[in-house]
Amino acid sequence: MATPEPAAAIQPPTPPADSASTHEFPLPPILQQPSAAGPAELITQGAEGRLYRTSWLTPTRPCALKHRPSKPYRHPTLDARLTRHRILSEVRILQKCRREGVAVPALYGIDESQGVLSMEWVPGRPVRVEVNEFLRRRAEKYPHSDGGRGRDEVARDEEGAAPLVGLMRRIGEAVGKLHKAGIVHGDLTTSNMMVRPWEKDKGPVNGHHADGQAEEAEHSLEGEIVVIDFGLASQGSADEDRAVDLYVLERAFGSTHPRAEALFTVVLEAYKDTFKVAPVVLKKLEDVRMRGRKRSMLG
Amino acid sequence: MAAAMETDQFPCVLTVQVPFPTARLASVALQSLQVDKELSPLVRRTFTISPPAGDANTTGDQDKTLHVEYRATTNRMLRVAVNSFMESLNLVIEVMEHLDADVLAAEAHST
Amino acid sequence: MAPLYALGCEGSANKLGIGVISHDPTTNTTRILSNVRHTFNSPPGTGFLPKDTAAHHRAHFVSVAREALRAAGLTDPARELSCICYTRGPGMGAPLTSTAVAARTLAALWGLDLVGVNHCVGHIEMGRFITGAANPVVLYVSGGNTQVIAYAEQRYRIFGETLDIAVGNCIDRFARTLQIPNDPFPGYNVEQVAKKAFYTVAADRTTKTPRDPVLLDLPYAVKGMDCSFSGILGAADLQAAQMQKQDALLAAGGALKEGEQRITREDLCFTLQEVVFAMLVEITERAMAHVGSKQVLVVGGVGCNERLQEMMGLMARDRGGSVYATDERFCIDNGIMIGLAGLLAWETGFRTPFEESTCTQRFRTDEVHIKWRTD
Amino acid sequence: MAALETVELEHLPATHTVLLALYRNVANTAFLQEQLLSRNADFEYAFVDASTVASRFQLLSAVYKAIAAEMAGSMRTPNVHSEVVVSLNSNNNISEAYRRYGVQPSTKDVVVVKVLISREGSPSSLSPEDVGKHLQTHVQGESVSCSDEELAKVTDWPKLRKYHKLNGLPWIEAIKDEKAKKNELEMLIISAMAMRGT
Repeated sequence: MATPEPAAAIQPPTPPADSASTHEFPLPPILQQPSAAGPAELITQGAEGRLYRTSWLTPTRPCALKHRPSKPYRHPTLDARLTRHRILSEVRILQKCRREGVAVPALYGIDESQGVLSMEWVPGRPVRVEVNEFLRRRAEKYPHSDGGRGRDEVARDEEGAAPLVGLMRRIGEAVGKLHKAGIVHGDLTTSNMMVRPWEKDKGPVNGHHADGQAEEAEHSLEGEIVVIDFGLASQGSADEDRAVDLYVLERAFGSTHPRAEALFTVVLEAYKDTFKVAPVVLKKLEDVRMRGRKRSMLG
Repeated sequence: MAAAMETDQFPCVLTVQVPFPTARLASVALQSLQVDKELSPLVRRTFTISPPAGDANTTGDQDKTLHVEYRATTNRMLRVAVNSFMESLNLVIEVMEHLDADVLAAEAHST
Repeated sequence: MAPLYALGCEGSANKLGIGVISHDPTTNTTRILSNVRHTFNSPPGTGFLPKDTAAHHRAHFVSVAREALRAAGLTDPARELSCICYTRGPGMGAPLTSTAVAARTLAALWGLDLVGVNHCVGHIEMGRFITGAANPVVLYVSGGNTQVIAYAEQRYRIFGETLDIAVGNCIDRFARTLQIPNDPFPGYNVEQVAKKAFYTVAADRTTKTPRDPVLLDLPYAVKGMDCSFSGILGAADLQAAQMQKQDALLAAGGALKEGEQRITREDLCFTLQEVVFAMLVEITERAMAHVGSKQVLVVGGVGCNERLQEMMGLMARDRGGSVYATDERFCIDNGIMIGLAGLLAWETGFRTPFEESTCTQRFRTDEVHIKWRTD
Repeated sequence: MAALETVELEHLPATHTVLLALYRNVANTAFLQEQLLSRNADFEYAFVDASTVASRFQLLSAVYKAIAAEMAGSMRTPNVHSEVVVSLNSNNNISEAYRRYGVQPSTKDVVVVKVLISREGSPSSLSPEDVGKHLQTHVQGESVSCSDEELAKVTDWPKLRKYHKLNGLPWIEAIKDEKAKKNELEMLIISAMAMRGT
């Protein structure tokens, strides 16, 4: 092939240099005050805000403190408006859930001008961690080959699957209860659900607490499902929104726990019995699955 | 029978014959123009390359005429479809005229 | 192995762009040899119609293509090029088809392979090449598209997108409301008007006094990873109508009501940009947090906007990363982006047979198998 | 005898000192209320009707909220002590809050909250000892520890449930264990208090 005479190439613009990767985040004012429990621990850093573990009023009472820092890119008026609006929306939803008996963290304090929301620290571990631990223990216990299938799915009726099936049922009930209360979560994943060990002497808000299970709760998938992080939640009872909630959870579950994907039907079965229009929502879920949430787009 | 149905439902017919200097160019035009489907179900279209009508006896590079037959349910549909075809045809011919390899080579040689 | 050359033809909207690009698969070096563009601008207050835009592309194809060849120094494209790349979609049907007809003719004349290219993938590959961003979260914003994209397993996956109209469409239509000219493009002119919100000019036009722009009341519509612009456009149009009422009232010697905010074109344009760009930055940040990326690449015509780039930069800085943006030569629809994405596909063996070389108005970014990326 | 307690609160600047006391069977509640109504500067206290306090945690939540408002300059009442009283409410009605949670002539048991504030250049003129003596002189009641145990003895739950609109929640009634039920109610009250003013 002949090589063409090269014309003067257009020079691309200079790419920017990466800014310092060790960027220090300013703490909200409340966390700059003294604390006998020691400095707050940064738990997660999402796009919306940062979650700290700190103490509330006394050093022994742990607290989840969510900070929505002001965004330097936003116009200050818009930033203040949004931060305030979102904090207030989140607290109203949390309070509505609590009044309706949906297990969510209790509110401790709100400072909407600083974008700070302090909540009860939910003990236990995220469903994601619990399920993965369960699957790991199962793989250790039954180190049989998977026959080259590359995947070793948990069957519903297999030996030892009962705790996981039970957990899935409680997840379905928790989501149903949430929807029944008129709340759509907006970001349901197994990271946004905690397994709170059953408390001694306390009836569960949801689930099937059998007596005497408290001691063995750890690592047994036993516990109450507590839904957390209502940063993207909204109030509403549209079947479509509820179905999208389930769809997001289904997708998240499938990608996070592919080996337990088949058990997701248990979540939906339990959900179906939680409130009157749940079957309609499940029908809608089929439509949402078909179109894959996203619309086909015109160019 | 089928042809009769076709004539019944698509009574408005127009045939365009486009003679090209070479069979190659006629074939290029055919390839470029026949890909896009006619969007309206009220219009049918066929493309063929053959000698010009009434010139069937000549031999050699005779297959250099593009025959396009448009059939439509109404004259209006026919006009819209043929107009659109003519616009595309015009573009194809213009590209041939100014961008064919020999044209570019001749220009490169003369400069 | 010598570098490979491709001609790219883009005509999915009101720009006809043709260019020549080279890529050397052994060294993975890319070179732009020419990048020619001709834009169809409709008069102020109007948008471009598919029929007129297609006629524009047909009228200018030959001259633009010849200029692209001349600037690249190609005299024997049949031997010099590997393939002819054209935009398969998404975009407006008639303009897409007119460009495809011409591209097919070139491929047939020169005996070359045809490669149909996804317009969005073209933008992404061009942006990656120009900025050197290896694996960024991509914000693709134009008159027809608004998507937040991240690469995973040989697909460009859409994390968030508009639920109704594209952000560029929102800005362009608002420019029409205010009779802001379409030349060179409406978004650019809106940006210039917005900049004027930062100062007042004395009546004799000799002195400028700095002022704080007024953020007017427009809705903010982010829903999870997605956003919506039609409600904002509607609210901005209402504000513009209110402004015209104020204009008439003041011209007639009247006075505004006590406490009524005087609405100006400058503050309106400023506010529209502040609100819609904040939404875009927010959904981009969400995607970055989700995939753990620190790089963000902005592509598409709206990506030229300096305020958007600045806001994106502030966000990226807070995440310890940076924003990669290009200028109007590469951001705005062009032929070389189609040439580059097409050539990369061609190198992996991809061809578009003639009989399948159609166009499609709907063509999702995540439908394309990105075979040339193995990361 | 349980003396005045100095409470260390988390995330509280050193400029603020919180003092707490609980008095049972107070004989001169009318006098105490009168001092507040006449704005007697020597009686800058929050005198809270102890029967409206669910727990020490709930009480301290109100105290913290009041101090936060004081520091942010966003108080809705004249001082941090009146702010403590309204912070116990879950709605924005200030006079109702004084009536419900503040000391009344009919009040039997009283929680006293005192916040000492040192400002730059003007340290608090009072010491905890001064406050303790002052209370001992003027509050005619039996001083007990302001503990959950003591508070639980005087909490009027039906009243609290009415004040915080916590009746008619079937799931609450379904909780059999009294302690668990009270805990849920307490959390609902604290959440509602946190939301007041938003």
